[in-house]
Amino acid sequence: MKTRIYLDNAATTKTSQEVVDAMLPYFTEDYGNASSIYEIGQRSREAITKAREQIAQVIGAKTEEIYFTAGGSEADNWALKATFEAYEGKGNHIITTKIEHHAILHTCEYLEKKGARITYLDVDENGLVDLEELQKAICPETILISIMFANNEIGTIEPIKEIGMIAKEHGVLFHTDAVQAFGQVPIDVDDMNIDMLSSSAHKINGPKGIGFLYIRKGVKIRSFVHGGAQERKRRAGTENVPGIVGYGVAAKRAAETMEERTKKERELRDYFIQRVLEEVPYTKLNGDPVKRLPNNMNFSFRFIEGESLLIMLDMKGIAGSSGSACTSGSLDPSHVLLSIGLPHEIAHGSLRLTLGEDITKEDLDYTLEQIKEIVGRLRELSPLYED
Amino acid sequence: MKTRIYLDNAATTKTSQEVVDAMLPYFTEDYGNASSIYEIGQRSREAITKAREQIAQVIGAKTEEIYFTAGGSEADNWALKATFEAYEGKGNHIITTKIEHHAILHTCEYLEKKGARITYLDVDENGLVDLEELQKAICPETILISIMFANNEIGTIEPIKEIGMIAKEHGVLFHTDAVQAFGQVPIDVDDMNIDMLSSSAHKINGPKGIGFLYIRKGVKIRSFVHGGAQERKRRAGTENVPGIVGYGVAAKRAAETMEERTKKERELRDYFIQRVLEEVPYTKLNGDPVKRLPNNMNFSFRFIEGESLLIMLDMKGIAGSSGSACTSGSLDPSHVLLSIGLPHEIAHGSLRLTLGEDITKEDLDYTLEQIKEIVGRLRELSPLYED
Amino acid sequence: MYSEKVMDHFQNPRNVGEIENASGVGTVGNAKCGDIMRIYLDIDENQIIKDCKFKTFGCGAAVATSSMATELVKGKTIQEALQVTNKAVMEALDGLPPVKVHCSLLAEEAIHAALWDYAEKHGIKIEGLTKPKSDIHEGEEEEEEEEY
Amino acid sequence: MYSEKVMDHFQNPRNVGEIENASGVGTVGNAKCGDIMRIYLDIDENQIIKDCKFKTFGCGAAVATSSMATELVKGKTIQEALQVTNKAVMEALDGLPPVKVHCSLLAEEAIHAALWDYAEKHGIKIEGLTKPKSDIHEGEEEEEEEEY
Ligand SMILES: Cc1ncc(COP(=O)(O)O)c(C=O)c1O
Ligand SMILES: Cc1ncc(COP(=O)(O)O)c(C=O)c1O
Ligand code: FES
Ligand code: FES
Repeated sequence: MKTRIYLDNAATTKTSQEVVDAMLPYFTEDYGNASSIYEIGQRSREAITKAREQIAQVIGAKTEEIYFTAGGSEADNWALKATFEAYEGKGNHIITTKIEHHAILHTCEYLEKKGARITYLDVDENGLVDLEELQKAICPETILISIMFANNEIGTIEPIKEIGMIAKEHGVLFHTDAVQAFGQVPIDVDDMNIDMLSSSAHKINGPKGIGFLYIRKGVKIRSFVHGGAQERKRRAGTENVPGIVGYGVAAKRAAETMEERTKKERELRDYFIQRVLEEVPYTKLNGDPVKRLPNNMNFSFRFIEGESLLIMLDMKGIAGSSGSACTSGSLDPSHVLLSIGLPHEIAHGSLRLTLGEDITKEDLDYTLEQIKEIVGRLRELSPLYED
Repeated sequence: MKTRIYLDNAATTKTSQEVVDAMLPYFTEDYGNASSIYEIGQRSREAITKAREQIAQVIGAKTEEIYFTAGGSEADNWALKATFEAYEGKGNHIITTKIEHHAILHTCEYLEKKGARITYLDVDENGLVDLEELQKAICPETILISIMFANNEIGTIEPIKEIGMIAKEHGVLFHTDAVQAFGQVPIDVDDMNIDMLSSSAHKINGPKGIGFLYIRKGVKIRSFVHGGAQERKRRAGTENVPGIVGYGVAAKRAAETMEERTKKERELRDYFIQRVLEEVPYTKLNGDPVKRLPNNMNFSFRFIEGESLLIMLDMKGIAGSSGSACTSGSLDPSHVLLSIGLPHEIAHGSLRLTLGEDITKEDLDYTLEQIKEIVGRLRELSPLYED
Repeated sequence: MYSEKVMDHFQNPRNVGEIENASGVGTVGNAKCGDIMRIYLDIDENQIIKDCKFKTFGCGAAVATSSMATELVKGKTIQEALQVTNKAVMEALDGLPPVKVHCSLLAEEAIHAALWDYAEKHGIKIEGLTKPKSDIHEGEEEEEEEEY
Repeated sequence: MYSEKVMDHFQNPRNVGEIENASGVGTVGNAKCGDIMRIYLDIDENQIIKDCKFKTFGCGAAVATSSMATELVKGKTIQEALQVTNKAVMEALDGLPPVKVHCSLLAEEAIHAALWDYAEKHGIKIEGLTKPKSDIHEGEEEEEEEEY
């Protein structure tokens, strides 16, 4: 069965037709290398500059502070690894949280092998970091605080402005993984004292394989990919012009529609959350009920396991995702759900549904009916249920 | 004036319509995340597997030895940096050449700061490495030989099979930057004893922003981008599904048309080279006349400077490139042309023209007429000419 | 990702449920993925498995292998049932993805556990049956050939 | 990348050529980019520049700045010509890309070199003119604000 209701927009989104249309000429007409001097190359360069402007505007950055990468993971890797190298004179201590994306956590593990000392902050049962704990963790060797803007699993939005203020007071760089937040919540890098910020186009109806790292002017971060002089010599490689153009359009679109779109999403989200909690017994909402991405809904259904739920939903044409081990290639349950205190077997029975711009109330009503039936069936199967 | 004759296919190529058509469904229909369990995600996964097979076939590799990256530069960086880390127990010595792409050379400079010892082999006046010099350079600490398959400026094809044999005899890993060679000359990683190989889709009428690193099974190279479990845990980041699909189709196409296409290109190339050398005085062909990429032509016109030539060609609708300083963001003349022994001012007056599949004899005849006129005009302007 | 047979057994699992006063009950779990499988056996005086039921908290593969395993042991003698290895279950399901091999081991071990329970209750010894681990957690994943 | 004025002066450079028995000739080069510029001045007894020609081996900006610089000094007194700085040339051309600023410096220095040559030949001293470097190679690029 074809997917009819796509509720996994935190994993990736449909590239909007407008974005694809904007990209197309750069494949077969204006395909010149943007580093070239001739006219067809200059058209590529202009297109890149325009996209950079479109993106910079969304977060209140200067155009030349936006560095394109191949996605959010590369941006995260770059921010951490290159900061660690550039500031080794100052210290080796990095502060992050236990609920970061693997692009941050695995990079931190890698840096630990290279001599970094990492503090992984705890979060509370809603997924929020404790600002006092953060304060206490800072020491003279601290070179970087990297805390995600919003969590990809449970949707919790961290107190970024407050974190930025603390970082600034202590003269420590502040990086935020905004892959889930960019285009969903207002961001202002100056107001929030953000020094570096990662983002990825495919989360906001842009193309896959393109992202950016915002680097505030003055931050002495080295390049991550060495080679040609692209991206002000900081990130080598022939520019992915169609991808960049698509990203620019997607960013502009996301910013322009943000208010209206997220208002609608918040309403749908809260409507659905309320009905699920009321109509499906033994169910818990994960993440903060208020400080929450407008499109994120994450539930734990006790006694059942996530993958089974996902497959059955898929058979009904509904695409969702799970903190369940089985979907990620690893068998460990979601580190995020464990970090907010869920026991293993409850973490396993979780379901993340994330709204996209096309989702209607009817879609959610249908989804709820399916969930009710499937959860019922799976509980019948479960040896834990009657216990 | 719109570019009518695009002769810079070594810089980048037009994405062929067939490739774009293959990519399109993965933007707006099968846009699922390939790591997802549901049906729309599985379709992405299948598409990726198919592309991996298409590519593996071209170089005689196993499917699971192909790791997608964001392009040739990332592949080069990965091969060098991660090998250096993984084999530090064995040694710190890397052998490369003076004519590598900056993605290799600047990475080597970076590694030197990290404690690597790099031998940069000289090349002869045609750009060929000396196998005996290579032999002599190998020492017990040598962990990697990285020599490009074919040079991007002068088109010289290195004796890869012989280099592979030497590497194997000495138990040293062999990486080759095949960004210019992939799809242009036959490659067989087993026959040639290649352990790692870099490539980039946009050089063979595929999309920009996607490349791969071939890593032979058993090579203990670490990941470069840490995070999710994509690419067998070796390269994190949501897969660029349309890019990967486009790459697969482009690779398949390049392999299928290789014989016929390169035969035609070789004829055109040799026809044009001969006419230029005969009809434009004080002109020199750079690179090996025979061991040469089928689509590469590189000339030095004495007494004139490359950028001026390029701009004037552009005004006539012809896109070429130059080893000249001015085009690259750096002012230094091409390290490749200097390495084959050209004096500075001659290196400055060079022009690279690289054929694409649409170029006809008529295009080249027109180009020749323009070159003759422009070179004449610029020599009139030159204080060096009458000297 | 799953074969048609797996999907069939997952969607329409056979032998779901419990057996009251079962001759043997076995529960095993995998600490790593957190999944749990329980198998009930009804064994007659000729040591033939008359009935077999299961309850599973686990992934699609876990449900399907439970279902298939119960089908495979029903009507068999205890000795025959011992031959129902995870390989046999996987084959009967037309294979499983590598990361899901452990799920089929869960099924094998659950049957063994149920048989062990039966043997203990009846004070007998089943040849070739050793005390099953209640926790299946190692050695069952396909090894990644390299370290990263 | 270049303004329309630059392109105009590049495509139709003014004052190309040599002046036989010129009052002063100046040749300067940039070691880094390898470009060379030579300016010929014809200066009358009132120290007015009657004519000015150039030859340039260099990029588009080098040709255009040579052309514009010769236009700007023609008809001027020596003292006025000294005021034709690279900034003035750039402004007259509606600007240059940052990486091309040094090309305009080449033009300024070539004029200074020709004036110096004139002064030497005529045994006079031009106020405000110091011996120009024949090699323009440092300090002229826009500094990158950070190290990478
Ligand atoms: C020989 C060679 N290596 C590496 C690269 C880098 O490839 P990309 O620009 O796709 O990163 C190129 C082309 O730019 C090249 O010609
Ligand atoms: C919070 C967060 N960070 C980083 C990433 C990585 O982004 P990408 O997959 O585009 O590399 C993701 C999504 O996968 C994410 O949700
Ligand atoms: S039973 Fe553990 S993943 Fe299937
Ligand atoms: S004169 Fe040197 S680049 Fe223009």
